[in-house]
Order: sequence, then structure tokens, then C-alpha cells
Amino acid sequence: MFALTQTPIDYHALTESVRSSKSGAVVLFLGTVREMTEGRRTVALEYEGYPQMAEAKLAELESRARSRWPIDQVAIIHRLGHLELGEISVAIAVSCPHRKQAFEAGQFLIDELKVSVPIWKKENWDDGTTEWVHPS
Amino acid sequence: MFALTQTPIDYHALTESVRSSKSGAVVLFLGTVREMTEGRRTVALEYEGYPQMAEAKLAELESRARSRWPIDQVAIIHRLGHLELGEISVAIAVSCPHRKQAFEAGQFLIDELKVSVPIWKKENWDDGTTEWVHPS
Amino acid sequence: MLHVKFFAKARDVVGSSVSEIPWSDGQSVLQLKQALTEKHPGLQPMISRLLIAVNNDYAADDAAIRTGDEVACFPPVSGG
Amino acid sequence: MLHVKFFAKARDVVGSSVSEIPWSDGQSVLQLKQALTEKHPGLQPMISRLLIAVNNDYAADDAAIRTGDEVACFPPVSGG
Repeated sequence: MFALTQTPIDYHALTESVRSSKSGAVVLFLGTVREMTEGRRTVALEYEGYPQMAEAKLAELESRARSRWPIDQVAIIHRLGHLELGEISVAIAVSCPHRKQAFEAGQFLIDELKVSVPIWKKENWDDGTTEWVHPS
Repeated sequence: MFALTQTPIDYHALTESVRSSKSGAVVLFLGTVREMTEGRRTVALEYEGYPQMAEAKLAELESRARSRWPIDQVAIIHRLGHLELGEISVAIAVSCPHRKQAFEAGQFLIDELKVSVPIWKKENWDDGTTEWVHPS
Repeated sequence: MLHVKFFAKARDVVGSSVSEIPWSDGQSVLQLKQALTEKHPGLQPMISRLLIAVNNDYAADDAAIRTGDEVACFPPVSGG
Repeated sequence: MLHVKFFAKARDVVGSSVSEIPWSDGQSVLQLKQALTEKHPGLQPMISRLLIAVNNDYAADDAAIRTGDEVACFPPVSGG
């Protein structure tokens, strides 16, 4: 399950959607809006996406993850629009038979999402300026 | 926060307890009762704990993790008693500034919990037999 | 004509989320980048970092584009 | 007397969650294991794998135990 949403992410529902008795391990990753970045203070973030390509790249990401780990179920949701401090920008839930697989798959999914899925983030700094984020 | 509980684990409350705007990443691990183990079918598990020592070892585990990663907040809860297939036996939530730290700390905490915290698991196999699990 | 979508800073710079570019079937991604900077000079300083997606996948400079293709232009992604 | 708690398979084998062992301050964990197998012969087959915890921490065979200590005997843990 992949989704882009303008409303707060219900990670509880997302996590429930990947649970099953075939799996002994579930890993959930939440990306949240952090206040401090290299000494600068954020007051909010804006996320913009290219929905039809994002969906295609997320499906490709799932295939790549499934070719490497025995994933039972996976669900990914990314928030778009205006996010306040502490809000959840992305949630990834994955279930596998064993825990090491679930941790590795979860980390792979967020690492790769950040380089391949067409979504962009704009910082709103506390000095009133805004700035599109360049990936590091 | 550490807890042993006889009732179903509320991992949503656990996860909320570690969220903060100091952190950009939250990792939640859930251990769940898996049906198949090396070709044998489980119908239920029983968990037994030694509560006062478990609390001491969990506190020690948190200190060890904090000495290795810049952990913001961590919360661990382990279920005791009778668990049906698919139920959650353990939940670990950890927040860190960055995602790699949160994944590494989460994996360390469950790996070490399984070797140091005095809790034992008894399999109820589908042939009616029960068996205390030997750690692998 | 090629219908090109813009996202993030590319959209801000162009001042629109879409642009129509005169096109002949089979011209390359590199030729599209040249046409885009001619029509929208504000893109010039960032053109070397801009990505072109064709039919929902990243396209290399030598890939050919047809007029019916779904085409987008945007900076490196920064979601998550 | 030393008050020893049992958990998991050790408790099942002993048939009780606690046992009173005659004790002199300063005797070792190894001596406790010997005393436990004498009083509870069912523990003999598993004694090499059993762990002794003293005051909520794992204790090596040569550690000394005092009569007021919190002492427990159990198999390797298998939680999670």
C-alpha cells in the first residue's frame, strides 16, 4: 500500500495493515519534522510531490526490497503540504519472518525513498525565509 | 520507560511517548507471535518474566544504548502470560535526530534484550505439546 | 508541442507548473534541457542539476522523447 | 538459609518457584549449583546451562553469595 496524503498520517492503521501471523517482526519508521538542522531553527516544512511518478517509483521500490528480503507486507505513506514541528512526514511499515530482515528492509526503503521518489521539501526557517532543500 | 504487562501492548501510546521535535526519526520494533518455526506450527506462546531483574537489565540496556547513539527518548514494553498467534510480545520505540541512529539503536535494543533480560518463552505446538524455548 | 510539468524550485523559477515546448518526435532529453533554458532563462543556473522524467521514470540525456510522452522537470528529490 | 527463586524450566523441574538452601556467607555460586542439584536432582541434567543471578545481575561461578542476597536460578533467557 502506497499513499500520498494531505492529512496527518495514521501510522497505527498503517502498522496494523502489515501485521500477520506469518511474521515475527514488524518495523515501523517515522520521519518527523525536527526543529534544529545544523544550528538553524525550522518552524515548518512544506512538501510537494509528483503523485503519478511517486506511485510508480514506490511500486518499483517495493519490488526491489522484495527481491532482497522475504517481506510479508509493506505499507508506505508520505505526507504532502504544510507540516508543523514534530509532525510525521513519512511512515514506512514492513513485516518479515525475522527481525534482522525487517530492520534491513525498513532502512533500505527509507534510504531509497529519499533518493528516488519525486517529493521535495521546503524549509521555513525561523528568520522568515524559505528554502528548497538540496539533498545532502 | 520500561514495563512488563499481562495485557495487550498499546504500541501507539508507546510510540507517541518517544516523539519530539528534537528528533527527525522514530523507529518502532514489534515482536509478534509467528505461526511457523522451522516447519512446526505454533498455536500460542507463554511468556514468563523475573520482573525486578528484568527492570534492572532494561535500565542497563538503555544506558548502554545511550552511550553509543544520541538517543532522544526510548520506551520498551514486554508482554507476559498467554499470547495467541499474531499478538505482540514486545515493543521497542526509539527516537533520534537522524534515521540511521534510530535504526541501529532499535536493532541493538531488541538484539540485547533477547540475550540479557530475564524473560522466557514456552511454545504451545499444534500437536498439544509444550516446550520451553532454548535460545538459538 | 511537448507538455512539460515543473516541480519544486523549477516551478518557482519558471513561475508556472507547466510549459509547452515546440517538439519533433525523437529529439533528446539534452535537447529538451536546451529548449527549456532558452524559453525560461531562470533555469540556466540550475540546469546541470535538473532532472527530466519521461513516462514516470528518470531519463538520461541521450534518451529520446515523443510528443505524447508524460514529461517533467525538477531538482533532485528531497522527500522523507 | 538462602532463599532461591526458580523460573521457567528450572521452576517446572523443581516443582516450586522457591527453595531454601542451608548457607554460610561467602560460599560461591558454584557451591550453590552443587547444593541445588543435591536437593533437586531433576536439575542435574541442565545444571551446566543454568544461570544464577545475584541481586538482579548475572553471577559467575566464583562469585560469593551472602544470605541476604536476592538469588535466582533459571535457564538462558528467551524473551522478545
